[in-house]
Amino acid sequence: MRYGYYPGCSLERNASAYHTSLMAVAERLGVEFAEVDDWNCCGATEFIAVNRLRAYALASRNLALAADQARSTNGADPAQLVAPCSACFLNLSKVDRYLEDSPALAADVNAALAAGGLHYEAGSLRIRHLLDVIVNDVGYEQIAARVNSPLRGMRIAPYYGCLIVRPGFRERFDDPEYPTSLDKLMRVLGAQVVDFPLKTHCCGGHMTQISRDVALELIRRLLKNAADYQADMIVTLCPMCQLNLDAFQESVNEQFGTNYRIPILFFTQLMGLAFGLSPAAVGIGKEFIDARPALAKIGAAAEPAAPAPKRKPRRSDQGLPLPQMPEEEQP
Amino acid sequence: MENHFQPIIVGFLCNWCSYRAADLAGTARIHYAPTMRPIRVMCTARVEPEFVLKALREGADGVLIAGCHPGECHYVEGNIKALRRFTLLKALLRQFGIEEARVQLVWAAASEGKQLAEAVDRMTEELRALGPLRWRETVLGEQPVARRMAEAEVGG
Amino acid sequence: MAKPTFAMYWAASCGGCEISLLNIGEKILDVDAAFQVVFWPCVADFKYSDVEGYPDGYIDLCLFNGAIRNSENEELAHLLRRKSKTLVAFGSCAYEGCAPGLANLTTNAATMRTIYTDCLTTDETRDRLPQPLSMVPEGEIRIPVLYETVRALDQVVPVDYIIPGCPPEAHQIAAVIQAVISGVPLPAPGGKVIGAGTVAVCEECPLAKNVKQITRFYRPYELVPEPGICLLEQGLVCMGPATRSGCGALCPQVGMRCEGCYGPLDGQDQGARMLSAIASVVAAGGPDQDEAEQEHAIAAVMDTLADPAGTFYRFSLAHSLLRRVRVAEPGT
Amino acid sequence: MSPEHADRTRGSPHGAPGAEQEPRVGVYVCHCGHNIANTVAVDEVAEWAGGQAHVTVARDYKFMCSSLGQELIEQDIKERGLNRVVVAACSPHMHEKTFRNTCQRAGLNPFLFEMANIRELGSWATDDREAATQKAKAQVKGAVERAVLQRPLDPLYVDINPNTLVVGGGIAGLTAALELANAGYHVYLVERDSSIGGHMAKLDKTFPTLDCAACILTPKMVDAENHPNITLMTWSEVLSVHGYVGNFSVRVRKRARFINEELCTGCGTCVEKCPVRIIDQNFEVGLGYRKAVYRNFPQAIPKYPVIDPDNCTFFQRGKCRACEIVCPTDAIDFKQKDEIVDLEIGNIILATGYEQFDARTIPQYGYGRLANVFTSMEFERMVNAAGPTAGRVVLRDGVTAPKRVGIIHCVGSRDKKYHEYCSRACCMAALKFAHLVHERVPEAEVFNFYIDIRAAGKHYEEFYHRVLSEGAHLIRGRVAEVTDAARGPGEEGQLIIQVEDTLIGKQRRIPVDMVILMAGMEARKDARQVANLFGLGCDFEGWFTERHAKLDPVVTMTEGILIAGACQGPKAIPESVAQGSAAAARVAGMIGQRTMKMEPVRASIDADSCSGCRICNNLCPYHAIVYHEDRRVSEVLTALCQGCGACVAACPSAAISGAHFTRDQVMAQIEGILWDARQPEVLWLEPA
Amino acid sequence: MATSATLSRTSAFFREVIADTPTDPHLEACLQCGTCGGSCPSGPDMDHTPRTLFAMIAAGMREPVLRSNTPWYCVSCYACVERCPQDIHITDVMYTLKRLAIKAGYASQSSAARAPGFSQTFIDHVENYGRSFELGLITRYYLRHRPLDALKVAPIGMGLLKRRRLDLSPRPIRQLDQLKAILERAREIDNAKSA
Repeated sequence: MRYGYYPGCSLERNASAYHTSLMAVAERLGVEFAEVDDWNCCGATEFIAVNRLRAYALASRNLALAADQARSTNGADPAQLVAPCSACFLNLSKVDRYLEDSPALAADVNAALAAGGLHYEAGSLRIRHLLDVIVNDVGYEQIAARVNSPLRGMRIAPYYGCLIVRPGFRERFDDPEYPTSLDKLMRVLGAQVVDFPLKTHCCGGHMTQISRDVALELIRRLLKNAADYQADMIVTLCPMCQLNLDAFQESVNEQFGTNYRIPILFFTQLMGLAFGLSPAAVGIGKEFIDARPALAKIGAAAEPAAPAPKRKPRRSDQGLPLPQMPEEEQP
Repeated sequence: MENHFQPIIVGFLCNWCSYRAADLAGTARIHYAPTMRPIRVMCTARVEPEFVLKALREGADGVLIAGCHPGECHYVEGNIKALRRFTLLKALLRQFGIEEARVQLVWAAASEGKQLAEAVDRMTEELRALGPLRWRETVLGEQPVARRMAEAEVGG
Repeated sequence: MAKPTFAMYWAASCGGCEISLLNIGEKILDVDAAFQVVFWPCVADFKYSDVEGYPDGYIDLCLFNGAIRNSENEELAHLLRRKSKTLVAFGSCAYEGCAPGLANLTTNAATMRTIYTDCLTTDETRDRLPQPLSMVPEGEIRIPVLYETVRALDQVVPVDYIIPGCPPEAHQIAAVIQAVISGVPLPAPGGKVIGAGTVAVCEECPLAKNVKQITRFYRPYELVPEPGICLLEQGLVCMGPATRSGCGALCPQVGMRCEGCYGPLDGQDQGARMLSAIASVVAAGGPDQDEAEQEHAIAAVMDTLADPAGTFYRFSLAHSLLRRVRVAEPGT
Repeated sequence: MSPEHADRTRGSPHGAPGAEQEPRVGVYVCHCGHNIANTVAVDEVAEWAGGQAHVTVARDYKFMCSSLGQELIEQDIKERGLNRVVVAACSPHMHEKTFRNTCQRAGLNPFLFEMANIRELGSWATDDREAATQKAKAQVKGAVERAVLQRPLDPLYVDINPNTLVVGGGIAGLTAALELANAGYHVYLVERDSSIGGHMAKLDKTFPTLDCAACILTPKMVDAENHPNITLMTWSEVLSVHGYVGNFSVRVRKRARFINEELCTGCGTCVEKCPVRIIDQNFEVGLGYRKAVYRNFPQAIPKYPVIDPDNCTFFQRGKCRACEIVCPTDAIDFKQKDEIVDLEIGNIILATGYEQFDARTIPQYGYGRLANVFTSMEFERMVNAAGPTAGRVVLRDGVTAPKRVGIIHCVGSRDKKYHEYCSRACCMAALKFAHLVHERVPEAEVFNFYIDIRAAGKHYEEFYHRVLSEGAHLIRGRVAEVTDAARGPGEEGQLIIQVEDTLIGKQRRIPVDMVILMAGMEARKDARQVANLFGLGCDFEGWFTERHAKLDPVVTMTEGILIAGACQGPKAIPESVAQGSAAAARVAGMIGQRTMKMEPVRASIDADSCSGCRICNNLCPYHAIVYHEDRRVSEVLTALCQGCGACVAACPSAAISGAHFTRDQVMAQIEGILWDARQPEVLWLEPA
Repeated sequence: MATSATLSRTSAFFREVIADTPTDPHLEACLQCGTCGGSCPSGPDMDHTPRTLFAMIAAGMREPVLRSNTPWYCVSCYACVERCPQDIHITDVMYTLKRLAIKAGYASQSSAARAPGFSQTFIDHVENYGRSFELGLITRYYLRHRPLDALKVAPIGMGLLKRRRLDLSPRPIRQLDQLKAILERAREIDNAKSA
């Protein structure tokens, strides 16, 4: 399998662990990610706030480059472009969709692109998030087959954040309110997954820079909830989520007088570990909250089952039946 | 072609949905291009492909067939029968060099006066862009040699 | 009393009609006995100037076969109309264009290209397109002008009767000739079809017919049909239902679909009628599907019907509602 | 030599009105006050029409539909010998009947009349006077050309069978059945479930009067069971419907109950002794249990239980037979088979009801994940004294009474992602719930979260005020999410409802311990199949389509098929009852006429032209086309035909003709409306 | 759907917002149900909930809307868009309001005045290098806009540097000229439109 790869600014540096682990895992899975040559920033959430057309042109340059390069390498049709960063994924797919919806916008954007000798035909790329490719193209079975050091004993809170299944500018690969693909992936890796209620809530995004108080409260909620569920770590798939939860955890503790020490790792890092790669090979050590104590639990004797949350009713003869869910699945 | 070319569309409207939609558009005073000349049929399934060909040959620039939405046909699935015929007719018209926009099948429920009006407007614009069809003149208009020679002599 | 005069002419056609007339067997002798042949270029040497020399209405019965493809066909149509009391469009070409009429699916330029330029067996080094005017030692030679649109005879001159078929069946010709000879009054002239049925071919077809549910179409080479069962039900585009009877349904009986050579029933457009009929019995796009799925399912079945125009209008294109295709090239 | 000579596409041997009568057409162009005259040059159209072929007289008049206008036509028919009439005015749906009657009064067959709609489709749709006038002329010309080829038609009459089929034994169907039965007509009441009563039988109280649902419903159920004019067929389904108004043949499957109804006394011992206990997803909507042999509820009608073979130990594993052993009358019959019953019916009333929206579809409300989130129907069962908790309001543990209850309105309704419509009954049901919580758990606090309170109904608003005065909290805001993720100490162990209180304009988090989701109504999953079975239409949401939303709400486009209750759209009990009665009255009226006049717009097959190709055979949705194997021709049974014309258009040899919409009539109309666009045929008939 | 006929009945400000949003945001369909405000992670910190803002737009209250901090507190999480029963493109409307606020000069006066500065700093870096340069972004943004808060953020910056998660110098793209030409052309097209 071969995909166009748009790493985005974060993966170059602050989320380099994501990139490193992804590349290591991809090699094991036999997936090829060909980086788009000379890509530029997607615009994040900032650019569009100031200049609409320039924001669309900025993102479209990447699409035009990716489409051209895919053509020249005789790729699949439509060529697939993978973004591991949720914000990049959203921006690129949103621009692609809006260009298709609005021919006027597309004309303007292409007029701007023409100044750089580029052109982009909306819809000529299929823009995918990395998680989508991993769980749907590679598939759980393939992954399960590579697991040789299962993450037994780990309690993981799977954290999707906002932009991966929301708002679904192109096809959706998971439920926007209650996604489960990362949960399932972590179970395949052998971990114990908690039913993390805030799995799609916001990490605060750029609010860490704009309104620290707002951001720290948002981060606190996530950490508290993960701690309430006795999660050993939070697994994420977005550099922004990782940065906010990891780098600002100490600030949260200061602000609220708490003492959370919940490591935040990328899902690719855990895949690497489960595939038997060394911690260094998957970029462990770059995180602010040291993951090693938590990782030491791997393979430890299975913890006694956590006491059921108090609010869940005990089953008794008096109890009323619970509603049945369509596809109740347990590993 | 000038933009003020006023195309003529023959509209086959089903009695139960689309004719009522057209009635509703009028009652709601929704203004749309006065290009569609209506023919009421009980159901789009009554529309014979020959009607369409006949209209095109007799000078229409386009033909609009409008019926109930799938699943809402008064006659259960007359509209799907129309769709089946229309699909094959489209392939035939393509071979005849008649642009897709000239013959259209649309669904308009009795409540969708606006949608029907929009369909007429949209089609009118599309036909304007395509220009007149004038089948007899432009397609069948070849003169016999004898007459051509005679005219050439008169003309000089 | 002098014998009635007889003429037969061969315009744009294959010549099969002439043979079919001879194919009536020993009855041809009756023709010879009953008629005085005054013009029949296929059989005897008559010149056009001979015909021009006849007084108007001199020919009692003129069988005209072939479509009007060029200026020579056109001139002869007018000439023979003038000289004939009864003009019969004989065979599918004169009646409705037939195979020559399929030229209306394209342009003369394209036809010429195919024949003289793109043809593999042609010497490509020389441009061998026919020239309207050539100079030879004996003088100049003009060839007739090819028309863009092939026409049926009745689109050029009024026709008294039509004998359909490609070619007309011998027994039908014989019956008409017999009627003329024996003086049985014919119906009032005016483009009436004689020598054929008034119902569709299915009437004569012995194959077992059932309700139809077509899920895909087959071209004849793609399917060996189940014997004894209606070919249409098996997905072969048998034109029988939309075609005039009279032939005895010979083709379907031997597993070959009816191609429609007897033309449409009175007042119909054969292609459009068949299209409507056949599309109606396509079993796709059920009510359980949503709109897009329905459209898709229907389109998928229709896609299996290759070349609808050529299939439905194989014989009747030149006489159909639209008659010919529209081409983008200006001036054609 | 006519230009049409070379064009045989229009001619049809049956086309022309015949030599017996030269067409004499009268054209009448209506001003409709200013409605038409302001946009269309009415006088110009009339004058022009007067000069057209076949037109004997053309006039314009202020109001053609007025009695003076109609008299004008009558007079012309009599005095000028008109044999065709064209009125250019409003929509035929408005006045076609009027003018047909006018013609009839003057002795002209009403089908020799044609209408050109130059108002709705003309003057009202544009303000371009020139174009509107041109279009009006074209419509008039089309109408004239068509009228010339019209033929007199006689109406058809069919007999009405007085028996009626009612499908669905909910409150709407029950009401319809009882009304007809009381009027002296026989009714077959078919119900899919094992008991009649429908959704209403599950309810405890009904708003706004707080009547006990069972107290008002069960007497009706008993009436239906005992009524000599009602044949009750529960545990039964309609398999097929053939025929037409007044004369339907319906096939019904009575599923095997495995109980001999002749012997069963309804004592209930079998139910008691059955060892299998499963969750009842049907009547108890998953909140309670039932046995493998069961009745929905103790007062179920009929009283006989049914055995559910999917869960019965005997059917699954071949042993047990506990019920058979204990039955005092040997009524258990494991060998019983489904029974097929054929009925002859005159009219059919569909009252197949609704389904509740599946609240699991909206994950952020937590139903199915968070134990103490309930659906409204679950709560109905909970507060019902005969329900799983005997009427106690408790959490999922079955013992704890909630202290704080949140009721979320508009779940699945008023949302483009699910159902755009308002489900109509839930606001009042939610207020009723607030009242009932207060009644059963006096110390509990109730929060209703709503977008708008829709209390339009008799005594509804008053009930709303009453619930307010009882201390219910009403928070205007559509709930964003229900979560168990506590943010801080005040929220631990609770369900938190997060919402914008739009009256304050602030986000609020309200901890509760029970949440009730007011799941809306939706069309039954199989509504579309049912609609196809009975030959009626559904809208996009699956609700059955009535003939007219305001003026004909219980009649469908298919003659003889009526609808009542929530199968037509969301409804509470009073509207369902009203519709049941209305449908019954319509049917009674029809039966009273004994025969019925039908439009003669029907197809017919010319046997001489039919080649027996059988293309048309399966095209008729009403099974009106039969094939005669002996003569090898097909035939349209006129009474079954509804006149759609699908077969007419399909017939490859044009042997089928559709009365009043014949091929030559439509072809002539096409030529007429294109009169100004037709280019001359290039004729080669004479050499230049 | 906002047709020209519906639009003509709306406030001038409403039309301005629609015109500046890339695809039809369906703003006229707002039911005022509050799902957006309820779902918003930073809802408690906004001076008006999005719902309130939509009512104000409909009422033509241009200045108070453009002065509101609401758009600047939008974290672009799309929770409201996902849940809106009327399919309103709320996030896009927030972007539009940010742009209009900057244009109108109100942005720097809102209670979220830091946000426009952050956006502008980010954009400057992207325009100069083609990619985001986090160290430069943070230092310049804090020094220029929030000198007093710089201390608070310093430990995180140091932490990132220590873990080699920050670059000391930007990594410009290769064809920077091409990007600049594209952005310049986009600016011209935009200016020509608003002129």
